[in-house]
Amino acid sequence: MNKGFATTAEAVADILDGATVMIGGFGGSGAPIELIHALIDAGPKNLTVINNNAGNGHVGLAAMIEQGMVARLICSFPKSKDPKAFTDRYLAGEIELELVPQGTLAERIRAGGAGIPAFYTPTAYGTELGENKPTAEFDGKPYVQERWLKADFALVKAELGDPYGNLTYRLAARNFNPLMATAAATTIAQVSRLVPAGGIDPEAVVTPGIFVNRLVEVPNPQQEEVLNQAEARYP
Amino acid sequence: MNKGFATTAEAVADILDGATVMIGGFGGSGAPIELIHALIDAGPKNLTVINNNAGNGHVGLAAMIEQGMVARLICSFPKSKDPKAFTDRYLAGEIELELVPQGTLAERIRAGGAGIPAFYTPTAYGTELGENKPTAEFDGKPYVQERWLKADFALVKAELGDPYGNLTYRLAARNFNPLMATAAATTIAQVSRLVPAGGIDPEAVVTPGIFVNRLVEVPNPQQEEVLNQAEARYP
Amino acid sequence: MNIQGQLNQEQIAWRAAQDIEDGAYVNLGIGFPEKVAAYTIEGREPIFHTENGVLGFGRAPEKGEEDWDLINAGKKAITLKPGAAFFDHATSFAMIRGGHLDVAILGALQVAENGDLANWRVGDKGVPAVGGAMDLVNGAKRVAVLTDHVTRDGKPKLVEACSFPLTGVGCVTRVYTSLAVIDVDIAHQRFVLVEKLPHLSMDDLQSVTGAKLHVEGGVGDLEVPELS
Amino acid sequence: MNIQGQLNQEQIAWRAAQDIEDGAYVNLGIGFPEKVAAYTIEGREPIFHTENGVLGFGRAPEKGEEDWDLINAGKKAITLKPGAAFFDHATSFAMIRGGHLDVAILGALQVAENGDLANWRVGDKGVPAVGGAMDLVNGAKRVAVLTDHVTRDGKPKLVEACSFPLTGVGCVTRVYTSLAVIDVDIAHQRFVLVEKLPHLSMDDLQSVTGAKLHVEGGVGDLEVPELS
Repeated sequence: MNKGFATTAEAVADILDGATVMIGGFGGSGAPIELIHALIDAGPKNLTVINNNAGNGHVGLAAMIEQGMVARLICSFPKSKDPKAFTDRYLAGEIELELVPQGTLAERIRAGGAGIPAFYTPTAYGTELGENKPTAEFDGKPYVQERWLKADFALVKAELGDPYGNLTYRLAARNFNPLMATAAATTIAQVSRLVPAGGIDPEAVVTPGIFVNRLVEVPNPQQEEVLNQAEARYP
Repeated sequence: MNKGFATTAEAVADILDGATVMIGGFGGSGAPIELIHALIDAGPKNLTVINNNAGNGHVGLAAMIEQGMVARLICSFPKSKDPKAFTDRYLAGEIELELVPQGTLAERIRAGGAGIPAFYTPTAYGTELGENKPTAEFDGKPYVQERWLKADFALVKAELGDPYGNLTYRLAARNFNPLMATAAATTIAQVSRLVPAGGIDPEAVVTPGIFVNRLVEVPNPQQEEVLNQAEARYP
Repeated sequence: MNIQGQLNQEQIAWRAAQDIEDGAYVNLGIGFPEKVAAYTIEGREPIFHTENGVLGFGRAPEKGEEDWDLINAGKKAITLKPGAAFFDHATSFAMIRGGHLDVAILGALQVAENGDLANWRVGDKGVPAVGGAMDLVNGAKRVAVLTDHVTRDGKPKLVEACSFPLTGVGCVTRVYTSLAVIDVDIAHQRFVLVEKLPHLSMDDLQSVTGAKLHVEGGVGDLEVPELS
Repeated sequence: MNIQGQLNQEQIAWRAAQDIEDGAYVNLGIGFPEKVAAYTIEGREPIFHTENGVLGFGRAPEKGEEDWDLINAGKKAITLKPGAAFFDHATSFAMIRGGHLDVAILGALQVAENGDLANWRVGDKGVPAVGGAMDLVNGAKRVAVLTDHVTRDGKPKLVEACSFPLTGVGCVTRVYTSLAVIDVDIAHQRFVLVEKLPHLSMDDLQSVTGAKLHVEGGVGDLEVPELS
């Protein structure tokens, strides 16, 4: 068993026009910058992207948006220090936005990975984000029905990976990454260090390899926040 | 912050008649034997117990059942090598059984902990375990609606614990323990080793302390399987 | 109305901090509510939760010492205290939605006397963003709001009914403002005044409040140290 | 009917093992299906999953070397292979229900030509127990059954409609029996014969099968080594 790919370019080569792509991370923490930049090089268009945010500055997801690759974004918080890439296109009507409360976004992705087609949550009941959704009462309290989210691909950033696809994450870079890894037909992980089988304590595995299809080692990965402080642009 | 209790007896002292109690473990793996035996000493009656099984031999959950403490059991597999304790009472009509498919049991407990009052699963659709439950179709496929499970108390077995209630588990003894820890009003954990704050790597925590109310250190805990091989009985 | 001696944000945060119990699990909203942590009462140890998967974080690191994989929901760098834990987003919102958090403290555009909160969107213009606010108001055991008592142009923020889009219905239980501490009696849909600035008359306070202030028993003095 | 040369359980398990791809994620039911692991084809490396939260386990330990915290769903002691992982029960069934398992192999009381499976309960008597079977049959990409072709008293186990309580509807895609390998064409609700013991006539096989066996293209010889 070896899920390793030699380059980020090879790992994302079959993400084509119209694909739905989950991208891990919360802001820059846990954002798989190198996979995103490889996807920008490949250049598919008309993508639906699922991410908590909408990018910051001119690298990573913001750069994908600037390149006109994203037709639709599903996220909870499309604002950042420098949200110009998204804001301009959104206000120009060039990108569609589905705004989802953060916990509902997380749970919908988890449901997609766990084979739960729908669930009920109190979140957004009585608000405009709960409008036009089925509601139900349980034990006298009203809830909104929410549907699972799945994707064709997930791009995630992990710390350690082994050839079986087992992953660990660094600090708070965990966030959406383990959820998205479960909810895509093909999950592609960039790992800071690829270790041999047995190199991760089975008790320390956060994402079991069954959820991961491809791995690329990216030592010393770039950090979106640091790139933005340096006013970096991609490409 | 110190959630530590000196003895198992003190930790379970307020579990009273009629309480709903989740008990972790899968068979003997991860079964909190010392907490269960302390509960037998305390002797509350008319309990509803949620566990994957129904005990084995004459220790642990089987002993609780023999003592007549359990009025109702919610489980997936009430059979074992020596299931006499449960079988006799069940066939005599002295104990009520709610049989739940194992994955649905796990998900209902997780839902209880996560504030999800109901969800849909394909499991049990078209079978007698899906009868009399609401059904719905999503994307052309039929599903059964299942409700969350919550408890007054959860008894769990962990490996390491710190004063904040953070827990790790040993090998496959994890199973239902982390789920049940989230779904009870009061979660009581027996830990093989209580370490100081900072003694568990924050990345290695499996159950964050917010889910745990009480901790008791039980070094070298007993293993149900080993007790049964020795034909042990409790009390 | 020109009100003298209104509390500033630091002082409002200080007052909110007085109500946080030892050992409470607390989520502080981005921005203004984050200030509450700095005023934790000596001897109490609340545990701070952030949506992006950290329990038990502490102060911001020194400049230059930031690790950008270790941030809070406001994307600011943080540090850890002993006993901290990391977890994924689904687990983080299981803590919120599942009722495990003791207190969530948020900012507000408007709070209504029935406990409704509007704090995520002013109107139809611009880019909407909601984050975790809608989950927090439906999940935490106690939902408190920090806010100036009126808007910059003098309009009441405590109202009979929210005119801005709602974040949640019947969820806010206490409001800490620049003039008063006010409980929301959700069952009876009314504001109950708990404390007010001592020099402020009931009439003056009522005149800048958009719904009736009820009094039950006495009204305390809102006394806060000088802070800036 | 007295059938000569029926396959024993080891041989049925051997045949099922031939269809397991390299790298497949596989869950083997308690008991008989567990035998499949021993016949893994040289050079292939399936990864075995067990409901109680282990991926990548290997053979049973030597007697006396058991660690009873390290067991499979049948509560038997196991060992780990390099690259193994532990996880909780919700994650374990997310793998199952979420369609991440490639193959689930189970035993059967009855399999119907529409793919229905009955394998958890004979009637209303005794203590019912279901375990993870209902989740497995609704989740794995491929659900295969290992079974004797007929019951001990000679009744067909492959039937037009199950008379025992169902485990799942329209879920079984292949059946490995002591006489044949049979696909279930769920869309058209029919059994399609893939292989049969070479010495067995179609009529003989049909006579011990409770629903019509269809043939599409050719029927292969079910050839299995001597095993016991």
